[in-house]
Amino acid sequence: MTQLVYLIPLFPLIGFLINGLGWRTIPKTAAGIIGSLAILASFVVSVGIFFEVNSPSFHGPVLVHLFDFIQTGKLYIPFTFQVDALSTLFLLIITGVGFLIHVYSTSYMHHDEGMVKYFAFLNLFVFSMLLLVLGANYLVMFIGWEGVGLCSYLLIGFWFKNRDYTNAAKKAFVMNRIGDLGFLVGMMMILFNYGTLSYGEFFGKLGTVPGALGENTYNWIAVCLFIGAIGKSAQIPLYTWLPDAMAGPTPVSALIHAATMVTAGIYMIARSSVLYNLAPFTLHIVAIIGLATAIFAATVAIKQYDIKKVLAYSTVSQLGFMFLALGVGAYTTAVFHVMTHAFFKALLFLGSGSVIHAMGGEQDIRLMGGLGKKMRITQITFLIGCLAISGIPGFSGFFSKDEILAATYAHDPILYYMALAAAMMTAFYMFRLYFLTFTGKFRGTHDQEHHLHESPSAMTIPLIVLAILSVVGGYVGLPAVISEHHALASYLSPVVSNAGEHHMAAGTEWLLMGLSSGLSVVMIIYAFTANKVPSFVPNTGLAKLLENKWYVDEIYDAVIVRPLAALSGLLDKFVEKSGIDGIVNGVGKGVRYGSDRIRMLQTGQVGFYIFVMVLGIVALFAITFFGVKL
Amino acid sequence: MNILMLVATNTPFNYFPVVLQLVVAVGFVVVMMAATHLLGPKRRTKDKLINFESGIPAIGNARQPMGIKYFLVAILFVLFDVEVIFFYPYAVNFKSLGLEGFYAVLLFVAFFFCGFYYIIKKGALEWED
Amino acid sequence: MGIYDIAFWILTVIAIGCALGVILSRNPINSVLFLIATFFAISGHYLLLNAQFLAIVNIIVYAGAIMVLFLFVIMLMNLNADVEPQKGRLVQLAGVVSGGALLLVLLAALRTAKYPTLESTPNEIGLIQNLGEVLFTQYVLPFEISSVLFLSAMIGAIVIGKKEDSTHSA
Amino acid sequence: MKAIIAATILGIVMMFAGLQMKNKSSVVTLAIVLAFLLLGVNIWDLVATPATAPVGYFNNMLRIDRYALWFSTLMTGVTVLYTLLVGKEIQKVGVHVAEYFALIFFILCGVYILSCYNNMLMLFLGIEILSIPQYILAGSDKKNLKSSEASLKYFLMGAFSTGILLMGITLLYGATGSFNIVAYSFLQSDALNPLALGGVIFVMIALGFKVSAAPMHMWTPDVYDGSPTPFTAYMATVVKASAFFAFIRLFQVSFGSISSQWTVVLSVITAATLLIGNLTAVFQQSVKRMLSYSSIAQAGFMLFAVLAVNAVAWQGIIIYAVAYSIATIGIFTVLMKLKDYTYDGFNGLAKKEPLLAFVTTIFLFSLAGIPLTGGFMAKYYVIQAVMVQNQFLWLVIFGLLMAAISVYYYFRVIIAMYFKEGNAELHAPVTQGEKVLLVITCGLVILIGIFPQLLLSWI
Amino acid sequence: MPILPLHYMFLSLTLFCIGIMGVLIRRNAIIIFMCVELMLNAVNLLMVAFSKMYVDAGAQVFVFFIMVVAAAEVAVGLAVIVMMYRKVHSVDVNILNRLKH
Repeated sequence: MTQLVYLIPLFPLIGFLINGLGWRTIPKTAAGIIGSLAILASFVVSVGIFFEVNSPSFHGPVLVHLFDFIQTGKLYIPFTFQVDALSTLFLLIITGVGFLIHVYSTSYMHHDEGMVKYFAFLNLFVFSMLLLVLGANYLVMFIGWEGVGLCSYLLIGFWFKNRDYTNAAKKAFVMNRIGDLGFLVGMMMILFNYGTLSYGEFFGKLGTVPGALGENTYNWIAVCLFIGAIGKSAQIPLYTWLPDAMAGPTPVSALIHAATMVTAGIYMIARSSVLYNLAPFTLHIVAIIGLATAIFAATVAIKQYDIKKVLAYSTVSQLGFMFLALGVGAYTTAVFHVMTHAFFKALLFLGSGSVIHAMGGEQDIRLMGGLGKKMRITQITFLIGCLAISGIPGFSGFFSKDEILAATYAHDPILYYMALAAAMMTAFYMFRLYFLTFTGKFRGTHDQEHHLHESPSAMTIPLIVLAILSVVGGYVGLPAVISEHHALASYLSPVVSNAGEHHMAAGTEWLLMGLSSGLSVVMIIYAFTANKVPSFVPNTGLAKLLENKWYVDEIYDAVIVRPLAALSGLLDKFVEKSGIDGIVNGVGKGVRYGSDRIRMLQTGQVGFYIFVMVLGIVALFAITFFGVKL
Repeated sequence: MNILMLVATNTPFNYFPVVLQLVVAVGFVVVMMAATHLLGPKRRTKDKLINFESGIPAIGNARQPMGIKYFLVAILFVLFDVEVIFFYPYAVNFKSLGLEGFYAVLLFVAFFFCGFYYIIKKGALEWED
Repeated sequence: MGIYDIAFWILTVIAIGCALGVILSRNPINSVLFLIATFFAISGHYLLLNAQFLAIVNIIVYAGAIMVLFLFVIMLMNLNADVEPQKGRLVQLAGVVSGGALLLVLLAALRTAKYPTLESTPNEIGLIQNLGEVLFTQYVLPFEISSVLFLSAMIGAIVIGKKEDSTHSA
Repeated sequence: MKAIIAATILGIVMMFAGLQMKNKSSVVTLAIVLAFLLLGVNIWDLVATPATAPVGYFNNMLRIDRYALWFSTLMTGVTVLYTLLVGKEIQKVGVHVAEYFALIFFILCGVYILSCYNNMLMLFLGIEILSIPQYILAGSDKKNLKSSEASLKYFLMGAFSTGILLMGITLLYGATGSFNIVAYSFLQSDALNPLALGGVIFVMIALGFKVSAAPMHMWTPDVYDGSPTPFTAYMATVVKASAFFAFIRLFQVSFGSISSQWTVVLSVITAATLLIGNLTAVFQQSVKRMLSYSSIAQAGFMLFAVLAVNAVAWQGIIIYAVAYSIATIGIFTVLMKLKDYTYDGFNGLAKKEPLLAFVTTIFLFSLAGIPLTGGFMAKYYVIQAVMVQNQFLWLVIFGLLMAAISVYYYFRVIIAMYFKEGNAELHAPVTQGEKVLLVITCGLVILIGIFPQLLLSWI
Repeated sequence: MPILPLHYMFLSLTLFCIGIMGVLIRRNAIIIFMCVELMLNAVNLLMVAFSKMYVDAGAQVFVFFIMVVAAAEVAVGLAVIVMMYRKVHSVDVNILNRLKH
């Protein structure tokens, strides 16, 4: 079965070719079916491979050699796929969630005239993503890496006509290029020091062959690769493209900007865990950047009013959690969170898509409210998603997030408390979103209210499936106090395992779990009271009642919410708009300025051209004969 | 043929007669011009120095640009003139180079005749427009 | 100082002086005449160096054909000192300074160059017979190839130099 | 070897064809047939020459090895593609259509000489045979003042660089007493005669001029911009590539043993070329002019191969030459279809001619070095060649940075085609045949990107 | 003081640089081209000096080819200059500035 792995990316590629070549002739419905079937076929093969990989008879990674890619002198880079526990897990996530999103899209995009093109791009994206995770060396990974970036760029700009996409797409592109540069340089350094790019050989040589820079080699390579991960996975400082990328269609946000592509950075680091274990300094940086991103993005999310923006910042924040897990050496935990996050965040995005669909394109949550009455399924599934992401016991997010928190606590309690604060904010802003959208009174126009309806079954069924997954998905990794057997960890153990197993006292672990889930519940209740009434709508009776009843709200408001909101605004305004965007724009401006100056050298005067050439000759002679040897 | 005879000698001083002849030739011209200049009477008046064109005041420069067709012929002349470089050495070594050299020159000349034929057909050497 | 040396220095002074004349005289016709004089001086050097045939060819081809073509074009265009465009002082200064800097750098760099000694005894290599021998044995390929160059130049003369008329061309 | 003769004869055939054939399109057809014929001769050469040690011809004036044969054949192949794609556009330049093709065949003759020269005289003649037809082609659009200007500028600077090249050759001769390029390989790095080093630098500058390396690049934008577009396409591809091949041939075969003396200077040139090419391209408004700056930038990458004195560099330069030439000819083909050469001229092309827009996108991907296109592989190989050398890591990183900038200006075209509203105006509707050809070209670009071994395993 | 190759080299380099200076300070395209010819002649002179030094006729044959190429270049170059002159009635290179930036 594993030898058939090439089929997995082949199906989406065929889908892309069919839809891409025949985009003017293929009817919309057929395009949707072709696109979805291609992913379904890949999913079926993935499941088959998963069972084989999961069976006890499976030993070590299987390398499937497709063809010779590069062959120069000593260097040999084949185009090879690697099937092991890690890649198979990602295969399942990508094809499984991807299939559901494709099905969802058949309905969501049906009114769009570019639907065939849309499916072509989406299939191309899945193809690239599969290349990324299947590659047996960094070069193939890089090819997939560039491919997904490209598709994301194309899909962000998909609705270019009616959206101010240009800046968003451009920003996404510039930031990803910065990251790619890091990845490339990292690759070059690996090649330079170890003469290979394939995982097996590289990891084998790591401990034994010293690099050109001695011990620092590991750190340099690890940092460069991490820069790549920062760009792709939207971490500080290269995260601002992700919220802007919400300009694309919502299923795209679900697939690319929540479930799959943005987790490529985590995949890369988990894949290179051997390297990172040798580079503790870099791991420290990873942890700090992850934590900073988690807190920062959560803060910003609190004040957002665009339903997709909230989810986008929450994605950034959750990615931060994953990097935190990587940083403390809990690689399997990070992968675990990738998986659960793929379920519930895809669910949330698709739910929000369903809402936007019903609202006729409106995304401002201040103009929603009370949608639950009209859209029961969306409401319930969305609620499940919120519960999962908030870490309420019993839902998948609880297990993975708790594992991250526990690992962090074992690593450094200070980091733990900060992470806990971020987790609390998560619960708050998610339920703020939920309450503002689905409960209370409808605050939109009359026309919109009339238009409200539950989405068709092609959209609700994926929601239901994802909701189920969001609940049960966590049970593959039960906390140590409940079960000795961590299914996911033992499954992944041949490829990656957590750096140091911290065995905490059962009491401590119970305490941590209780603390986080208890605080989450508190935050949810608080969100309920605080957000019953959006700021510009007169208070309704119930809210007033609640307000009077729990006088403590004012105190909360003054002590926590106001400063937090102010901070959020401040961060949004200064750090993001003028700081990071400023730097990115500044680099752009610098290049343009330099371009303009150098351009002026081209005076059109042939005499001047020769003059420059003569000066060049003088300079080159001077360097050669009288210059210091560089 | 006398140039070739001269070339067939081998020290710079065999060229002394040439230099002498050059000096005499140039010197004659210089002496004659200087003599007319120095000996001839000079009466420079304004009227005498201006051009006389049937009493009409001269406008602009007397020389007019020549037609482009002469120029084309001049260019082609240079191209064919340069063959001298190759043909003198061949002529001198005609015997010793034998057939092989002959074929080499034949090929070269064939290329040149192709060019020549082309030029004539294109009408580049026609004086009349 | 032997007669060789005297001849060398005289010819050198003439060559450099006339070369300066080429670039400094305002009237293009004078420039051409100075350049021809330079070529004569260089031919004189060729004679000193036992390159008799080259000395003759240099005069026939360069002074006789190429420079006459230049002269012809200049007269064709009726260029003289009055219409000669002049660069600004600053630009000229920059040109002279950078050219001078190049000369200095080159001289300084190549000052220590190593050579075999110059054979002072006259040799036969510059004789036409000798050159013909070498040209038609060792250098026969470049000889043939150069005809391609001439063909290109002929096409160039036709394509660029000829007035456009559609009767003759496809 | 046979190819040199064949190219000359076919050039003459084209000259005479111009006298006989009155119909422009039949001249083009004849040229295409002859180009195929020439490709056949090249392949014959390739097959007939045993893959043993290189052989010297004509008193070692030429030295034929596998690289040379393959390079000649591939460049002829690119020329065939060029005549197929661009042939129709050449008709529109002027009345002397047959002569233009004759000059292109003569240029090919120069290309063959440069791919296998073994003597500085052949290098010199090859460079001139390459250049003189270009001066003519640049000025062939006689109605257009820009074309004449380009021609004159190119000519004046080209003649100047010829002087530099000859000075270099003379100094090298002074140091060694030979014009044979193999003789220079006995130069020793310690106690190197300054004459030889001076000669190396002069030759480097002159060849740098031909490949438009900074600071000798300044003719490139003006000449490429002013020349008739079909000829710009040829100058920027085959001509430039073969100048590079000549460059790498000389500097590997002859000066490899003294590489420590010149690599530093060349690395400075490379960095300057990358910087100027990429940075200046950003601000351009005309796609044609942008492409000429981009060709400077690409030259910067090709210089990597010259910098690395090893076998990988040969493969790198060949694959770079092919990938870059094909993609560039493709883009120029599309460009010539458009009325407006500015970025705005591309607005909305995807709506109007989706296929045209798609192939352009692939070509631009290749130039930008996006994976799975030929351009990526090409960049990979030349960078790899430098990496193997264990030197100039800073230059590699700088190059990658510049490659990141290059994506900006290439993608501006893609944005214009796909994301901007507009009505890209075409001269004439694109025919089915042209579409098929463009798709094949595009397929070649991708094929090289995925299976470079198909090409390289032969070389 | 005997005449050394060094003398010839200095003479040749001086002529070469005078040619370069001429290219830089003149605006007349024809004069610029003549200065290039001066550069070529400087090279020829040096080549002949080295030929004598090594007692090798090859260098003199090389000079033949330099002359041949110069002739071909002159033919094409003057044709281009004349074409330009017919359009703008000037040979001033400074007015060639339609192509820039």
